[in-house]
Amino acid sequence: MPTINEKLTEEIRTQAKALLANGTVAAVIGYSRGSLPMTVKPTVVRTAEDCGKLVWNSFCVLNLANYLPEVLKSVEPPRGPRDPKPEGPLAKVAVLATGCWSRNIVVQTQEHQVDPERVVVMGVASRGMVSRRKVEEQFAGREILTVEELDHDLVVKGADFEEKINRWSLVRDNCQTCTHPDPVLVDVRIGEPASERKNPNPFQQVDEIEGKSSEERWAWFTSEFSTCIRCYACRNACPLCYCPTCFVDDAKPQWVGKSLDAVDTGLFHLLRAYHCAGRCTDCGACESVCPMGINMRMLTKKLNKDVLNLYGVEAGMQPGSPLPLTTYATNDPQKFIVTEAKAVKEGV
Amino acid sequence: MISYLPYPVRINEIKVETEDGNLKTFKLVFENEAQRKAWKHVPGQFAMLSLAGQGEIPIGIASSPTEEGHLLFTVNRAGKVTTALHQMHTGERMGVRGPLGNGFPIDTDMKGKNIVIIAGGFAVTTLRATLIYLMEHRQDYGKITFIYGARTPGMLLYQDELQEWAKRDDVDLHITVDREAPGWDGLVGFVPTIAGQVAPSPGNSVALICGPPIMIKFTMPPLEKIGWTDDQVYLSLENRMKCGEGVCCHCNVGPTLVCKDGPVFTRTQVKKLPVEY
Amino acid sequence: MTSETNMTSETNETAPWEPKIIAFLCTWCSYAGADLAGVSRFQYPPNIRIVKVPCSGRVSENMILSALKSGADGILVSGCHPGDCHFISGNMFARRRFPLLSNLLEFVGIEPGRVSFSWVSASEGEQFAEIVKTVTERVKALGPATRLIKKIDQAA
Amino acid sequence: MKVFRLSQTELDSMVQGWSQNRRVYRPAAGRQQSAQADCAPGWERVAGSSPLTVATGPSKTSVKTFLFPQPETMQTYTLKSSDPDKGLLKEPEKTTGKQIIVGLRPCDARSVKLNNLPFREDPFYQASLARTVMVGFTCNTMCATCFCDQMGGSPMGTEGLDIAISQVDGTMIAEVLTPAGEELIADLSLTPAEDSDINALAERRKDCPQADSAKLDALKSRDLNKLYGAPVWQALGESCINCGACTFNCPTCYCFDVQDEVVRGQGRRIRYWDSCMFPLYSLHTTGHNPRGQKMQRTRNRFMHKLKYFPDRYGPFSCVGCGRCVQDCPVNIDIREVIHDLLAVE
Repeated sequence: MPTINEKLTEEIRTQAKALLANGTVAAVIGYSRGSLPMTVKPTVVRTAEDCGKLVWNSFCVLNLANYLPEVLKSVEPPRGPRDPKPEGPLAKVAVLATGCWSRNIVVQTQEHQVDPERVVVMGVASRGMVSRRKVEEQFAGREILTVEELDHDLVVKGADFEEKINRWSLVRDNCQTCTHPDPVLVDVRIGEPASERKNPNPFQQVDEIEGKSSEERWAWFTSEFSTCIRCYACRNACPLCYCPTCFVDDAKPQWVGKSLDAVDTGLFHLLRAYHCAGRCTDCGACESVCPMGINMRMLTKKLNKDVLNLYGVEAGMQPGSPLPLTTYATNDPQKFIVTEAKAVKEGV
Repeated sequence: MISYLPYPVRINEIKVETEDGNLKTFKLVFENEAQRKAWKHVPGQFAMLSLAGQGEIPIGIASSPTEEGHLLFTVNRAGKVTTALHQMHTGERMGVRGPLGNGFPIDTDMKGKNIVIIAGGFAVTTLRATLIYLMEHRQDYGKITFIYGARTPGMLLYQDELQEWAKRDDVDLHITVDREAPGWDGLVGFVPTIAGQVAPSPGNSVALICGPPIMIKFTMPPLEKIGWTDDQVYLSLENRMKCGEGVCCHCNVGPTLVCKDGPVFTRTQVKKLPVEY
Repeated sequence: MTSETNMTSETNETAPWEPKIIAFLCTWCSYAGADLAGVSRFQYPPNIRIVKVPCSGRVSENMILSALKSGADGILVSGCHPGDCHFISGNMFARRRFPLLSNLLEFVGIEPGRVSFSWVSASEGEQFAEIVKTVTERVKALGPATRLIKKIDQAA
Repeated sequence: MKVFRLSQTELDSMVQGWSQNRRVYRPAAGRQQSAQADCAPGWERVAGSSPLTVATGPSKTSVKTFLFPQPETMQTYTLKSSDPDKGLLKEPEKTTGKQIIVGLRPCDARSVKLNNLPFREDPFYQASLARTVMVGFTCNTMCATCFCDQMGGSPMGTEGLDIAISQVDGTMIAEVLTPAGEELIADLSLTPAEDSDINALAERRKDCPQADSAKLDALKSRDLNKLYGAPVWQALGESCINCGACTFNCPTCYCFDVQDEVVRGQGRRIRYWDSCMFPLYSLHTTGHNPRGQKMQRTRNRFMHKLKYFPDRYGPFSCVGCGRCVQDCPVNIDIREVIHDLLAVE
């Protein structure tokens, strides 16, 4: 009896093969098997024969939308920076997408990074991706040699142990609190659609931090980001980060110092998160790729909460409408504005 | 042991070289007499110009070792440090670290040979140093041909000196500009074209070529046509650099470090490298 | 812009602490408002250092954080009233962005009141003076800024 | 060479003794929630009396942070106009006093030797090296990501260490290998190892995977341009996201950038880790970038480790610690890259 993931893998291979074989797309962005337990390699498949490489499992934590603009470019005929756009339709690219990844494709479309006409979304409903870090923490000090995935459990094996653990308990925090597991765009459906998840409070972790005093929050912030090594994996894994020159690389003026200074590191994370405001889909790629295990997602999650509360928008959920920070309403809240009337009233 | 500490120098004189004001020559004098005496460089080497609070930049040394007592650097305003440098005044302090790199083979491969110098744009700086050195040691070298082109007459560097050199009969000088310009009665045409017309035969000769990549690319065919080989042609590469001492790896072109193994390479050497410059 | 060198310690170290507040003022309204406050002799605390910007929409998070990093005790961003923007809607976009930034800063432990925003028109000299008083009092109550300020260590 | 027998208690009290008047660092246990203020991420300063144990495999972050600190002050200066020394760069105050690194693995110790090749004339690295004493633990087991034996090291290797501590059948055997190591134990009364201990250690060393680089050494003789043009780079470059997780956790990546920092009139010039994965690394001021494409940067890193560095200095610039394999967000595995390159004719 094949597992859910085996069935999905088979379906992905069949569909990808068909798309490539009949010339609908020139490339498929998916995952292939990794060299270590709990890893997968993002892979671009360009021939029907190579589709057998594609896999699907609970460790597909990187957001494939990240690769989309570049792969789209790679299937265009080569041209210089000043050459005109070639005539006629350009080749298409298929990409696997779960709920959050598809929302990122929507954001990329809204920001004109991706031409939606050229994208074939192979929609997979996400069952929640497993956090490799959570699994490793369960087996602290013991080396994990294989992890086998069943429908609802993981079988973790080492040199001298074998344990079966419930899968959901190891699913990433962002997936556990996710309410939109099903893709918002689907051109080719893989597996069954999932219904919206009810979550009484997706922002619980944020609320907990907000409940602290200013001193406690500062202590949390400085401690959480103190292990950062400035490798920028969080930035580079993010499908929202595509600026040709990142603000950390600006020299005139230089906004952020580049060494391991606590303030510079803090500023980097604050600014990176802020640049994702109104655009972040909480896909969790940043947190999953961090080699030091920093929970930088708390910052973007906080911004997501504010954007939802202030402007009623969740990124990527309304393909037709503009992004929340590229538009405005005449009656936007402005309680934060200092007025002289307030000065008199507060009498500070 | 490497020292990353720049020598303190003062700006003695600033000369605006070109009509667009983007190129200035800085005459630097050492604050410390012992350091001045210890400084020895060969034409083609570079140094790190250091501005406290801004950073360091690798710039070719425009003065010849024979011009004692000061160093000259002609700097194009482009990035953070060069912009700050262009805003400095005479008398202000800065730093120089070097000399760095290998320089042209003035004592080895060039000795006793005919020298052809081909320069385009502001890449002429280290070649100015070379020409002055050669003229000071005139008897050690054969025929000297100096070909130098700029976009417009106003973009030619070292104009006073060019006039001086033109008066000499032991240097074959060819100055050209890209297009006809009012008041210009010299050569008109791109450097490769002029080089094809005036370059001597390759027998017992070496060529030093510095300029934009596109110029170098088009200068080679006319030279090859009259028999020049890659071994006879010296080029100067540039890449982003940080340490200048072959440690930090920024300037690598394949296994070669431009700052340490170069910046001067024969064309044969360059051709063996990946095109990462 | 706000280079780190700007906030040099030329001030007298022994004098009682007075906050330094960086005010990013839109040139069309708030800067003119500040001008009017001066011309009309409305007194306001001398703690603000004005940076003139073309529009409150031009003030980026980079500028605000750079100012904090360089040691500003407070920040005031002020632009035209909604509807009055010289560029039609610059301040409307700013109004969407600013609460997100100030909330985020509070979220990581920057004290509320360090970063303030206001609308001041060219005719509101008195109001400008009042707002500067409010903001200065607030920052004074918080004391010198200690968080997110870059310090460098001179040893290797 | 002196060889001693140690119990856990003796080891603990020895390390605590050192920490009384010297800075002693050890790998942080488990995932570090918060880095210590005076210590690089992934490491902690030994204080108090917690027993010294080190998890299997290399530490989370490499030992290079102690020899090639991130950042390192190169010069200091003032920009205050009132100061006659305005703009004059000066050598920074030298850090003095020994630092003792306890619990590093043979791979990391070997990386210190390898980095010493490009840094042999570097005053800062040499100064750090001179004041660092390394007390390493050899490995009884190799992790699935370890491949030190293939890169010319060995899990029981001692190269680069001052004291090597090995676990043999429940006892610890300390080999004191250098004068710096001897200085550390000079005032201690330790139990000399029995001949049987020494034999058991030699036996263990003989049985463990040996440095065997014959297969990989074949790479060194391959033509540079053929490797450069190998088909493997295209796919690798496509999946690489060009972050610096590999380079910053790599013990043998040693590139640095130099920058000036000024705060309130006081300035310093620092060097800090850079990564050839970043576009800024090779960007010219003109806007031209010799390695403008992602693939070119990915290629440069592997070519540097496996071809450019050996061409220049001899050995590969890799010790097989496996950190990049573990930390790569997209599972680029250097062992697979080597495998693919060996297939290039």
